[in-house]
Amino acid sequence: MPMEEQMHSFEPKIIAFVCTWCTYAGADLAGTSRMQYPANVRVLKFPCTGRIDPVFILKAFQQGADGVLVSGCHPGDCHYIAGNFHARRRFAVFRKLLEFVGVDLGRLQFSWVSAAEGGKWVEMVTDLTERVRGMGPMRDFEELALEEQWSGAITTPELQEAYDSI
Amino acid sequence: MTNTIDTSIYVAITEAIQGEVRRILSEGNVSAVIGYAAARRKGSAQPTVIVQPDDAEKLIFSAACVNNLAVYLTKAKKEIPKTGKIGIVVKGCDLKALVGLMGESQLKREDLYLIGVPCAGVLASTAQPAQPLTSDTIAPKCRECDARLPTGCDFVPDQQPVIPELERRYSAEIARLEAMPPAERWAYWKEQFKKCIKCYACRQVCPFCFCEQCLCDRNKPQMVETTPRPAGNAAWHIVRGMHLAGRCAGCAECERVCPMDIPLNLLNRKMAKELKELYNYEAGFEMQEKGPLATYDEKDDQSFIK
Amino acid sequence: MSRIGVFICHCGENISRTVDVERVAALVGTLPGVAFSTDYKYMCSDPGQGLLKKAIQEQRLSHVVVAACSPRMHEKTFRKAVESAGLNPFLCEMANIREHCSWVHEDRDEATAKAVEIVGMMVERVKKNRVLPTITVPVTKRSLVIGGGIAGIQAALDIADAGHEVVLVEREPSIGGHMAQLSETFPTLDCSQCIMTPKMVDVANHPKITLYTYAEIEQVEGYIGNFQVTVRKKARSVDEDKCTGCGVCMTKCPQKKIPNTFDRNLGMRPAIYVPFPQAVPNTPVIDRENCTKFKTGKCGVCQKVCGPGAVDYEQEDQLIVEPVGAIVVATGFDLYSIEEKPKGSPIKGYGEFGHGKIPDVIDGMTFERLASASGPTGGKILRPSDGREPKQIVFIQCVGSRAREKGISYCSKICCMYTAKHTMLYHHKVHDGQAYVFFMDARTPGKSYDEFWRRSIEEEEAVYIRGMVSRLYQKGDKIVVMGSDIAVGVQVEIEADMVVLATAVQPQKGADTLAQKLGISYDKYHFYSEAHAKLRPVECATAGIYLAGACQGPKDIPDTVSQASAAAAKVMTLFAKDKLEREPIVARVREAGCVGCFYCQKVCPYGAVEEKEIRDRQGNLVKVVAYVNPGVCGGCGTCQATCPSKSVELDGYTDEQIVAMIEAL
Amino acid sequence: MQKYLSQQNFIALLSKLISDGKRVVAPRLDAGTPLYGPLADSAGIVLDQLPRRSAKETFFPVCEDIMSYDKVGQQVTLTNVTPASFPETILVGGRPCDAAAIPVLDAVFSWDYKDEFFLERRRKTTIIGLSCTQADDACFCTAVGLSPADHKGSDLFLTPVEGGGYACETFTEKGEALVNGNRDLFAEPNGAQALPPAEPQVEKFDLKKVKAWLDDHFEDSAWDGIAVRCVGCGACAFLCPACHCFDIVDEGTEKTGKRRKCWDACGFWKFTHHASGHNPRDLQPKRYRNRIMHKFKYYDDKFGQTLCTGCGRCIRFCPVGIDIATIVSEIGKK
Repeated sequence: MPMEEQMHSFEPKIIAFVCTWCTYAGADLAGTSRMQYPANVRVLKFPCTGRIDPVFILKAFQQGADGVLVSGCHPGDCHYIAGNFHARRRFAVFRKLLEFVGVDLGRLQFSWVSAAEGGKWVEMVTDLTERVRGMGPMRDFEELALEEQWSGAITTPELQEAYDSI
Repeated sequence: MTNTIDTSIYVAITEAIQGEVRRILSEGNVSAVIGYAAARRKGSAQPTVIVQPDDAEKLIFSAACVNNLAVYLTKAKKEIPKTGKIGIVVKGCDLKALVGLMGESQLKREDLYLIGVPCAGVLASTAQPAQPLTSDTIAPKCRECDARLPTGCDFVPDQQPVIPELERRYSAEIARLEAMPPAERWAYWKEQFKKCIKCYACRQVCPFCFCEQCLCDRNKPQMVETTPRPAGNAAWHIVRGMHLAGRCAGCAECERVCPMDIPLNLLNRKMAKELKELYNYEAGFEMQEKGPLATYDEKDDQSFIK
Repeated sequence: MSRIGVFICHCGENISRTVDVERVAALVGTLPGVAFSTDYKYMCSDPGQGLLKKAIQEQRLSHVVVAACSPRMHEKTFRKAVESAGLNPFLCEMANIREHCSWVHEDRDEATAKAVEIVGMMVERVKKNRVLPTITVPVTKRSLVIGGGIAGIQAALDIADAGHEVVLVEREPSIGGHMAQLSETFPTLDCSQCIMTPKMVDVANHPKITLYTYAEIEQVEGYIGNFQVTVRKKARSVDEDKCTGCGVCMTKCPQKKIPNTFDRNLGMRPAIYVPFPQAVPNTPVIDRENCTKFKTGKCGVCQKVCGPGAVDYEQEDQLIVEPVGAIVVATGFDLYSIEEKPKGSPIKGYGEFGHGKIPDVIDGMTFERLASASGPTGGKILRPSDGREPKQIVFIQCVGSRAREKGISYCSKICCMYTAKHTMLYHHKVHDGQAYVFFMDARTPGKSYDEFWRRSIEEEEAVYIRGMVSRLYQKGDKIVVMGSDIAVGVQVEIEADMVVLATAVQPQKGADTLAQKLGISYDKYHFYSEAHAKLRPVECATAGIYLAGACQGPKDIPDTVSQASAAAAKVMTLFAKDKLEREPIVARVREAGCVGCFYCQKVCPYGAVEEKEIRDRQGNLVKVVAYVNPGVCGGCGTCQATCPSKSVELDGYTDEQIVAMIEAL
Repeated sequence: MQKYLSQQNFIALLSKLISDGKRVVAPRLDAGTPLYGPLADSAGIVLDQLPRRSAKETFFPVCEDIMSYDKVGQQVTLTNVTPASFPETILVGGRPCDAAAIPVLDAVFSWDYKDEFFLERRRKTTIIGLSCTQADDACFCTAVGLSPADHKGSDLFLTPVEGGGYACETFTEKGEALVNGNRDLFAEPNGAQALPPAEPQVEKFDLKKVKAWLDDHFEDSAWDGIAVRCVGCGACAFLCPACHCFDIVDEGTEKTGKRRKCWDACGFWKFTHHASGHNPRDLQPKRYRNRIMHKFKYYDDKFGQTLCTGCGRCIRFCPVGIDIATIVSEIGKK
């Protein structure tokens, strides 16, 4: 398949980590308002962005996410007073770390989407989906997961084929 | 050009340490002292714990005294009894870790007797213990040291280290990596992380890895793959980098002990650089009740958030 | 091995129109651990819930996933159903395939595939759900009401009449709020003061009500049933216990040139004052900013003339801590000002209406003061500029409201009715005058409302012009109002003596700051958010905090009073129990792994983390670990994300549950 | 059989083996670190440094899959890894201390349970050993009864000679087959003098006395002094040519995953951590004691061999300078 066509037919997997009070509610509002957006996003609900561990983002990429969206309440709106402020620092630092090990930050989006911003939710999901579609599949972690220490690698073509087909 | 670094003060420092330790042990000020002693290999030194005043003469300080002894005070190390006041020999870089540990409720200043060492630098992990300290054999962390004279200690030998200006390798290497496109950086780290065998020497020598049960040893759920495969290795080092962000003060023990030569301190220095830029925070200078990731400012940068 | 039951709801056609629910049920049925999978038209209906309960018992289900609408809608419903079938409610999860799937996607295949994944994710999650026991906490049967307008007064009286103590906090020196400023009220035109003042007096005399006026909320700690509220009682400079309310101080005060804000700055008041004659409490307050004694140190007249010696210049702000179990927020509204663009506000403003520049362009509240018998003109409608009676008066509706381009897109709800009332009051007082009203639509739903509005046109001869005013300007002593009558399609120009703007209703200034203290959410205009727009309109999402009146959204008096009574009823429901069951979504410390770094304590927004000593059998201290007080924990989970060894876990959102979801992808 | 292999032909031999589709494992630089690994190109071989990890991973990988599982519907499919698929391998440049460890490991992997993964790799691998001409003060092969010129474990052994090239000697059929299959590259011995072997400085241990003391001193206060500084990492065990503990870990998701076998180390706190929460080796000296006991007593008890070949890696790379040579030598003097 030509590269371009491949890009076009590629359906990115987007994982969204959202807080229940603002962004989840915002996504609900997008639903109640019957707004339309790409079906690529899977939403994981947290009580608060403060609960979102950076490891989850890493894990999402390892599990094949092509893009990750982290979204919560606007500053000052946190249902838990300050969870989003803590999250803001945590992610400001974590994204720098990911960037430094070579993860393209185009795949990782942070946003504040309030319960009233159904439209913004749609915009965030659509933008990230389209951007990641343009960037192509996230191969870094997938390829890494297939790599073995040389001594443990099984190199015969038959086995490789068997593994590939799994 | 190779410049020899003057370590002649280490002789006087050794004598001063011996004298002070003999005094505090015999006067009963402390129950034990953690310091360095000479070992079998030529020029080598190793950590030691002494409790008898007469053993004070075993203590030395030389360019081979590379360890950060603070690790022996953490909860992860149960072997050294934590009863009574404990004396410890610290370089400036080691002291920063102690300061951090105090801020994290792991140590109390009043339980410690700090013997500070004016330090002209120690040997790099690539050097043999018998090699003289030069601009080539000096540890990379010493090239950018800003704490040659430890402050706030109970005892510091009256010596002044003299050190030539040396090229700052971490800063240069971070800048080199930052200038790469992401894919190239990824390739660089992949090659490094692939070598990792999960011996956890980095974790075990780290003063801040004081958790009794490491997140990365957990299997319910398995947050990080525990096997020493490239995927699990990368995840481990990323998670560790995040956990040390805002805490690591750069003793570089992880990098020194890595038998696979993975430049681990680069990750930590990069994080330190970011924390300085984002929150004007530097670990280890003064005891802080809350590290940069345990607090926030309503006006924190959020330019990365839409 | 889990025996999970999955129930896919059609939601009538809301889900099944775009999602092939039968296919989802079939595919999900093959997932490891799923023992039963079915679809049904309305899962939330009685038969739907019956189906769920029957399946739990007959199929011996261990966990349940209901794929339907948002958990924000029906999680409680299904958890309750699951509980009644004998399972722990927290073994039930909802998969949102309506708001997050069928309503936002059109392609049936895509939506179906997504629904399968969403349900699959929740199946993996629910496997890791643990039985969570309900947590009970004691209830302090005292209530705090914030705001002493009609909403706060009504709520306070209702709760106090039920026998519970109430602490009522009002920012101004007197209770009464905006209603005390009104002349007459629609749709019956009874005098506002006449119906309001008895209630104010009731509050003052009620044995169960503690009233703090000239006071603000400093800090709120705790949680439902157990709040600790710190009230800042500002220095009044007058001892309330000693003051008899004789008023001599006010008459003798040499400084009498302070604009009277209660009268919308139409009259003047002294530096020691009560906002209005019927004020409750009838204790004056010294306006320290304008008092000569406080400004220069010289004067002290009021102290000298005060018989009981109540004037106290040394008085300081007092901080009073009140333990309460519930909070009613009734902070009311403010009026949109077109004079200037408020700082930091998204509102653009109306420069063209000349409010603040042309003295005879006034807002509706100012008109109320002019029309009020106790107002600055004794109830005569007179122009602020020259005191003449206006013979031609123009009312402009929707100033600020329903104007997206100006920043406020909502309808202020009360203006149509009060403008109709204003035309009547005007016509009753200025018999030869003519009132014109520029309006967009007339919105008059409500008992006897439309009849009232019609009366203003049909009996009181107000001329209603459908259209907006484009410009107005001063011409001699007249104000030329230019607008269009879109009904007939002509330009209209009226030379008016006075213009009254029906400015929009907005939340009180500082509503956001108070919300942050309370930990409640608010919308982009800073109106407070109710937990559910339809089904929980008086409760905040934060348990134990209730809303009454216009702080939640524009409301007229009958609606405000209804909501206040509803909020009071909610408080009484809460107080009907001695102990409260709370959702067990709280953090728990795994002591074996805790190293006592207390990062959790540093980040906890609730101060729920305490230190706990672990001792061996001989009593030797082994270590000090963190302990989370389940009563205080708010359940945000920030502690867990921060804990380096993950030794603190938030029940209901454990790492295992989340990782299972990620791995299901 | 004795032969001479010129330096040029040595490289040619490697190239030929590689082009024949054999896996040629030899020391080379991996991101700057000398490690054994498959050579892509014969020019990549690095013989002047002791590889950081031992050669054991050729037979006993750092981590390997042993099985995979897949769940589809209610069906679980298990797929075994077939050792038959392991490639034929030539291990080149194995140091005497590394090569000698392989027969030691044979004992444990073919004892009551035949570890098919180890044994199949072993069967398919030919070891070309290389004599050492340099040693540092951490080397102590001579102290455990080996030598820098010891051919133990090698199928074919190379000794560098004056004037370049290697004197070759075969010790097994595999070694002979290798020479016979590449006859044109091997010449008859040219009589050149072998380069002098390295001379490790550690005095020979009295292994009998060491064992005798260990037999009686499971409980002894000396252990505290020996290992109080140990920080509990696995560097020594992982670099060791003879340490062979492994863990079996399942990694994956609910739907698919692998069962993996990977290196483990008795220095880890988790190594003996019971499900109950109890840990019989609760403190580091107890864990370090196990390391010494296993090497110099238990393995001897069971297989009559010492589980140490004196490579010195654990001394060089111990983060806290623990020196097994000193410890064992002191035990021998007790």
